[in-house]
Amino acid sequence: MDINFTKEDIAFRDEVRDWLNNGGYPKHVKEKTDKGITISKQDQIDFHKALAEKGWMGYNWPKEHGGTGWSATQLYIFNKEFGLAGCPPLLAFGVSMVAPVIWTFGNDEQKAKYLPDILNFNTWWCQGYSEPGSGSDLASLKTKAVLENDHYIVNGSKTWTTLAQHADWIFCLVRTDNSGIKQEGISFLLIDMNTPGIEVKPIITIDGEHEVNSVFFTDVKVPVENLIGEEGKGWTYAKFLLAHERFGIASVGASMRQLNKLKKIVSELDNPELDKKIHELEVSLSALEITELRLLSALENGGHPGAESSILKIKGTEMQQNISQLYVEAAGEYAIMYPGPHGYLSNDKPAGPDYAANSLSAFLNLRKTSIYGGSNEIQKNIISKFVLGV
Amino acid sequence: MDINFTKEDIAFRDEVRDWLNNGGYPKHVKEKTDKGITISKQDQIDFHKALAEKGWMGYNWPKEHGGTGWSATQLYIFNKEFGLAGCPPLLAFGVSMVAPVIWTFGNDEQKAKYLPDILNFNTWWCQGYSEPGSGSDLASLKTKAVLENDHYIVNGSKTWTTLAQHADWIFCLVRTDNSGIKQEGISFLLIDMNTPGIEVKPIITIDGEHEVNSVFFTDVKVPVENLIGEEGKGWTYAKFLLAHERFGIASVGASMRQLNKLKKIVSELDNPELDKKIHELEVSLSALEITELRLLSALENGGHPGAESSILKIKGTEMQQNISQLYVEAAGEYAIMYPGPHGYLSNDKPAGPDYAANSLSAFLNLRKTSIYGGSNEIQKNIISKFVLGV
Amino acid sequence: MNLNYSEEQVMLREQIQKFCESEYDFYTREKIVKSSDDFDSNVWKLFAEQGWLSMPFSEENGGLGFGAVELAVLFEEFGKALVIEPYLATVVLSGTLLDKSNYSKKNDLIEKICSGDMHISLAYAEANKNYDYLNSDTTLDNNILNGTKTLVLNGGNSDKVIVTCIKDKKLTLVIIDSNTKGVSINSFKTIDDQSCAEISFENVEIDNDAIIACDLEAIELINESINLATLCVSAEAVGCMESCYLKTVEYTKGREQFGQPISNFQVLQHRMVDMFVESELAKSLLFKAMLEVDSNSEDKYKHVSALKSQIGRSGKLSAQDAVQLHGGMGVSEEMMIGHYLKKMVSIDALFGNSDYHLKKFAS
Amino acid sequence: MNLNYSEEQVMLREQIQKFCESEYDFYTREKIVKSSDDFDSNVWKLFAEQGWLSMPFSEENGGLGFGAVELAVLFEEFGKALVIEPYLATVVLSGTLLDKSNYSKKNDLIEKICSGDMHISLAYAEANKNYDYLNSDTTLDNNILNGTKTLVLNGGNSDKVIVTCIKDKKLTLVIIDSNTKGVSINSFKTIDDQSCAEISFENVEIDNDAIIACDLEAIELINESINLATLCVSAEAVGCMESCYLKTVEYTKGREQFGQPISNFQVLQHRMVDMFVESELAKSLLFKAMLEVDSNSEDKYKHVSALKSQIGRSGKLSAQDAVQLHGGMGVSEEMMIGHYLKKMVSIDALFGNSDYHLKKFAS
Repeated sequence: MDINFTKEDIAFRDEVRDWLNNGGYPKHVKEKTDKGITISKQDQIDFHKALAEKGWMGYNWPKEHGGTGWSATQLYIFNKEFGLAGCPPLLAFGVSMVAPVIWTFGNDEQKAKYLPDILNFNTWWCQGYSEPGSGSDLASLKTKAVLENDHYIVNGSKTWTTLAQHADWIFCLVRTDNSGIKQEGISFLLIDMNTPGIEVKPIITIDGEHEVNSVFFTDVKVPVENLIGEEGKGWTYAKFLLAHERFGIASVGASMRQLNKLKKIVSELDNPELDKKIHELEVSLSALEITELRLLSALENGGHPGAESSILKIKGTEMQQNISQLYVEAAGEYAIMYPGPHGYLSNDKPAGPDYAANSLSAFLNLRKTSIYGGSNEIQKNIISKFVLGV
Repeated sequence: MDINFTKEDIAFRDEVRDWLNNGGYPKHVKEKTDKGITISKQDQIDFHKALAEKGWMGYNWPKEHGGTGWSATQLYIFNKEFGLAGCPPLLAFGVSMVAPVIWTFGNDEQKAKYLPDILNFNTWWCQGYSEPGSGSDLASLKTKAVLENDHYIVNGSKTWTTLAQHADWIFCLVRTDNSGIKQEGISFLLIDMNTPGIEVKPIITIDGEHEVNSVFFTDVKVPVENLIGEEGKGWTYAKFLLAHERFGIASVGASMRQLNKLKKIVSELDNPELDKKIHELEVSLSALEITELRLLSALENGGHPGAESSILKIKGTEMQQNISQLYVEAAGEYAIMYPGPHGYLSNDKPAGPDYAANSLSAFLNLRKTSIYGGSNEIQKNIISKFVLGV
Repeated sequence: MNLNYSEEQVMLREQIQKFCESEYDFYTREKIVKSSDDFDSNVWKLFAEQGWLSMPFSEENGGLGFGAVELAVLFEEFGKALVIEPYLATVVLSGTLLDKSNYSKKNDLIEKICSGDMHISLAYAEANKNYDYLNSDTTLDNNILNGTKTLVLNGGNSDKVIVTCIKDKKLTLVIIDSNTKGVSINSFKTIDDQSCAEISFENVEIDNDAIIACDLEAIELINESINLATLCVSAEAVGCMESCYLKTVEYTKGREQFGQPISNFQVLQHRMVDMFVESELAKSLLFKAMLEVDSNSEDKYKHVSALKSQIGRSGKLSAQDAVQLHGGMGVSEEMMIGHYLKKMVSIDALFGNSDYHLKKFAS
Repeated sequence: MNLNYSEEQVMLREQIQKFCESEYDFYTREKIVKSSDDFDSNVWKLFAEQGWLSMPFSEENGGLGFGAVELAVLFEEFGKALVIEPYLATVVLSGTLLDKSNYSKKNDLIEKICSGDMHISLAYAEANKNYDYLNSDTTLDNNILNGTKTLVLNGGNSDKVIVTCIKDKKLTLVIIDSNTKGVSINSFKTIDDQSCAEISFENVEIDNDAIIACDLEAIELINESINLATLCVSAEAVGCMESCYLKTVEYTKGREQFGQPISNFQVLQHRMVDMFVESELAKSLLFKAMLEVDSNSEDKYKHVSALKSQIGRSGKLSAQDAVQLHGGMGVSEEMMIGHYLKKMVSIDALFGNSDYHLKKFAS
C-alpha cells in the first residue's frame, strides 16, 4: 500500500502546474476567477481553446479519438490541480457527455462531423434532458419527435439547460414512441441551436446569475441523420452517458483552494467557533480526498466503482456548500451586501472586505449542487439499493 | 398574553415545593436519587405511598374518582417541580394508564375493585402491550385469549414489560378473534401476576439494569370478569389510553435539573467547546419549555392538543439524551468506568469525579426514550400525517 | 399564564395578512424590487393609513402604544410576504429610539414618521467592530462630526440620520439632515432586496440642538433599539420559517415524480416534519423574548439573544431544506422559496449571528 | 499510489476473521465477560500461537516486523468481534514502547509478551491532567517511587507496569513488578467489558536497572506509543462502524412491521446510507493515518488526530443510529449492537475525545 504518487505521476502533475502557472491558463481568465468575478462567454472559449491547443481538451478520451488516454490517476491529478488553481469547471456537455455517446453509438459520419469540433472547442454543446415535469424521474419526459420523411419534427420544452444561451448544439432526449413502457420510446437527438423554432429563455437563479435556461421547441425540423444509434434506444445511451459524468464530481481540488483561502481570512478574525468549524471541514475534506483515491485505486486495480461514487457526489457537494456557508459566517454582517449579477465589480467599492461581496452569492449558487446531477436524495436511494441491497 | 403563572398557581407550586423539600418526599429515596443510585422496589413503594398519603397519587384524575382534579397548568407545575427535585418518574402504569381505561370503560365492580388500590398504591401495575413480533405495529399482536366457560385461557408472550418483576397486575392487549382486520379482534384484559402459568424473565439492558422483562403466558386462566368493556374493543381502549399517556412527556423539569447540575460541573473544566454545547441545549430547553406552555395554554383555552404533542415527545427525549451525552463528555476518560448495575456504590471508590461514574450508564439508559412510547420515527409519521397532511 | 393572542392581536394579524395578500403578492413585490426605487412609496403611504407606522410609539407621542407582541405579529407577516419596505430602519431602529429619548424635538419627528412623510436611519455600525455597536471611531469635537458608518439600513433614502459618535470620550447620539454638507452616502442593494448605505461624515457641522442623548442614556437607547430590532427580524424569520414548511408541503403535494406526488416519500415527509418542528420551537422562543421585552425585564436581552441564536441556525437550515425539496424550482428567482433563504441568511448576519448571540445569551 | 491491501494483508484479515467467527462468536464472548476473569487466557494463548502477539515487534527483537497497516487490520477485526483481550495494553502500549526503547532487558520482556507469558501495563495517566500525559505528579527520588496512576488498562492483570514519573524534573519511564512492596492496585471493569486499574505507589523501591528512558527519549516513546494505540482503537472503531451498518441492514431486512420488512421505509434506508457513508469516510481517514504512521512522517500525529476526532463524532452517531433502528433489541444486552455503542463511547473517551483531537489536529 502506498499513498504517494509515482514519479511519473508527479512529473505529470508538475506539467499540469506549469501550464496553469506559466501562461497556458489564460491570464485574463485567471485574473477574474481569482477575484471571484463571473467570466464571460469569450473567457470560457479562450480557456477551452487554450486547453485544446495544449492537446488536453480530450482529457478523458481514449487516444484513438484524439484524446489524452490518461490513466484514472492522471485524470484525478489533472482535475485536482485545475481545482487548486481556481480554474472554472470544464464544460462537460461536449467533451465529457455527448462525445462518448457519439464515439460509442454514433456512425462514422457523425464521428467525423462532431468529434473534431468538440476536441477543438469549435462547438459549444448543451444538454436537453430535464423537462418541467421530469426532473428526478427523467424517463417521464414528454418532448416529442415525429418522423416526417427525412426529418424529425420536435415539439416540447427542456429546462435547467445550462448555458444554452451560448450553445451551438444541444443533445436531447426526445420521445419517439408512446406505446410501450416509458423508457422504451426515448431517442437521442442532436439539434443545431440555430434551427428555426428554438427559443431560449433565461432562468435567473437566486444568486442573480443567468446560467440556466428554458429551451422551447416549436415544430423544429431535425434531419434524421442527427439521430444517434437506433430510435427508441435513447434511454440506454443516456444511462451510458450518466456513468461518464462522474469526472471530478468530488471537487476536492476546488474545495481545498476555497478552504485554504478561508483559513487565511479566518486566521485574522479571532473567532474560535468558526475556527472549529473550519477544522471539522478540513478533516472531512481529507476523508473525502482519500475516499476518492481509494475508489481510484480500486479502479486502477481492475475494479468497477459502482454506486460507491455516489458518496463522492453527496459529500463533495456538501463540502462545497459547507465551505461557502463558512465564508458567509466569516463575512459577518457584510454578507448581506449584494454583489450584483457579475461579481463584486458591480458593487465596486464594497464597504466590507473583498471576500464578503462574493461569499453570499457563492453560497446561493452552490445550493444547486445538491439538486442537479441526480439530487443527493436520489444518490442515497442509489446507495441504498445497489450497495446496501435494501 | 401573560407568561407568568397566576397567584393561585404560584401558591400551588410552593405547596408542591414544600412537600418535596420538607419531609413529604421520603428522605431515604431523595438521598439515593440525588446521588444517582438506582432505587429499590421498596423505595418506589415508599415514594408512591407518601404521595398517596398527601392525596396526590391521583394527580391527573378527576375529583369524582378521588383524584386531585387539577388543571392542566397545575399538572404541569407538579410535574416540573418533581423533575426539578430529581424525583424518580412517577409509575404511570396504574394511575395514569389503566385507571382512566377502568373508569371510562370498566363496570362498577371493576371500578370499585381496582381504583382505590391504585390510588393508594396498594397494587403495582405493569403494561402488556408489546410483543416480540409487534413493536411499532402494535395491532399485529398475537397473544391469544380463548374463552372457556367463565375464564379466558391466555397463551403467548409480552416483551419490554417495565418492572414486571415487581408487578401485582398486568393489563394486556390480547387477541380474542382472528377473523377480521387485525385491530378488531383485540381485547383488553386485567391479569393477576400471581396466576399460575405466568413467567417473568428479565431482560438486562446495555446499562446493566434489570428494568424490563419478557412475560410468558402458558394456559393462564383469567376470570371473564377481568375483561374491560366489550370483547374485540380493546384497540379502541388502547388508543384512548395512549392519548392519556402524554403527561410530562417533555420532562422539562428533570432536564432542567440535569442541565443545571452539568453547568456547575463544566464551569470548572475550562472547556469552551463543551460550554458552547451546553448553551445550545439551554436555548433548546427554553424552546421546549415554552412549547409545552403554549400547548397548555391552547388546552386551557378549550383547544385540543393533537399530534403537536408529538413534538414534546421527540424533543423531550432528544433533550434528555443530549444532556446525558454532555455528561459523558464532561467525564472525559473517566466515562469508561463501569458503575455497576446499581449506581456508583458498586464502584465505591471511583478514580474519577463522582459524576463520571453515572454519566455513561445514564447515557445508555436514555437510549430507550427515543424508542419506546412510539419511537421518534413513528412520532414524525404522526406529525406528517395529522399536522402536515401528507 | 396565558399564551394565546388577544382578540385585538388576532385581528391585527388578519388585517396585515389581508393586506399582504391583496396588495403585496409576490408578483407585486417583484415589480417593486425590479423598479428603480429601493421600495414602493405608495405601499409606505398605505402602511401609514393602516396606522402601522404609529404602532410602537407611546400614546403621549402620538403613537398607538403597541408593544413587542404586536410588532412581532407585524414582522412575522412581513416575513411571510417578504416585505422590503424600510419599517425596521425608520420605525423600529430610529423611531422607537426617538420615542424613548428625551430629545426635545422628537414629537415632530415621530409625527412625520407616523404620517409616512419622513424616513430616518440609524447609523450605528462601523467597519471591523464585530457587532460591538458601542465602540465607535466617529468623533464629535466642537460640533464637528467626522467618521464613516457602514450598513446603514435604508441610508440612501432617509431624510435624517441618527449617528453614534464619541464626544468627550462618551457615546453620543446626534441627528442630522442627510443633505448636510460633508455627508456622503454610498447606497447599495442588500441580498434580501433592501438597501443599505455606507455614509461618511467629513467635517460635518452639527447644530447645538442635534444631540439626542449622551453617555449612559445614549448607550441604553442604542441597546434597546437594537434589541427591539433584533426581536423584529427574528419574528420576521419565524414568519419565513412557517412559510417555508407550508409552501414546501404544498409544493411536494403537487409535484409528481415516478407516478406519485413526491410528498409520498418518507424521507421528504420527515424533513418537512423537522422544518415544522423547528418553526414551532423558534416560535416558542419568540413568545418568550417578546413577552420579556414587553415586561421590560432584566432578562430581555438574554432571551432575545436565545431567539436570535436559534433562528440563525434552524432558520437557515429550514430555508435550505425548503430550497432542496423544491429542486430546481428552489433556486429559481421566480419562485418565492429561494428568497426566503436569502432573507434568512441576511437576518442571521444582521445584529450579530447565531454564534455571537449564543455567547451573549450565556454571558 | 496504491490503496489496495497486499495479498498478505488480505490473508491476515481472513485469518483473524476466521478465528473470530469460530473461536470468538458473541456467545463465547459473553461467557468470557460473565466469568470471574477479566479475559480468557486460553484465547490469549491462541493469539500467541497465531503469532499475533509478535506482530508489531521488530524482527531483530523476535517480532514479525509488521506495521501500522497490519495492526489496523487486526484491530478492525477485533472491533467487529468486540474482542476484550488486553492486546492494546500489553502489546501496543507497553510492547511497542519497549521495542522502540534502548532498554537493556527488553528482549527478554518482548519474548515473553510474544509467547503470551507476560502482561505489562502502561501507567501513563493521572487524575485531572486532561489528556496531558507528559504532565506527571508521580516522583522518583533516590530510587523511591511515589504517586498514583489512573485508568491503567489491564492494570489488575499485569505482571509488570511501566510508569511515567518525574526524576530530576525530567519525564522518566520505569518498569516494576506489580507485586513489589508499596504497589497497590484497585481494579475495576470498564463499560466495554475490559478492565482498568488505579495504581498507587507508596515509597516503592526501584532497582537501578528499572529505568527504561529519560527526558526526550521518554517523551518520544510515550508519544509514539499513545499515538499508535490511538490509531489502533480508531481502527477498532472503524470495524465497529462497519459492523453497525451491516448488522442494521440485516436486522431491518428481517424485522417485519405493518406487513413488510422495516428496511422498506425510506427514512431508515437513508439513515443506513448515512451510516455506510460515515463508515467509508472513517475508513479513508484510517488509511491516511496508518500510512503516515508507517512512513513515520512528521504528520503522523496530525493524521491520527484527524481520524480520532472524526470517529469520536461519527462513530458514536452511527452506533446510536444502529441502536435506534434495532428498536428495543438495540438496548438489550443480549444483542451485540448495544455493545458497539458502549465500545464507541469508550473509544471516544480514551486518549482524548473528539474535540480534543480536533484541536490537536489543528495545532
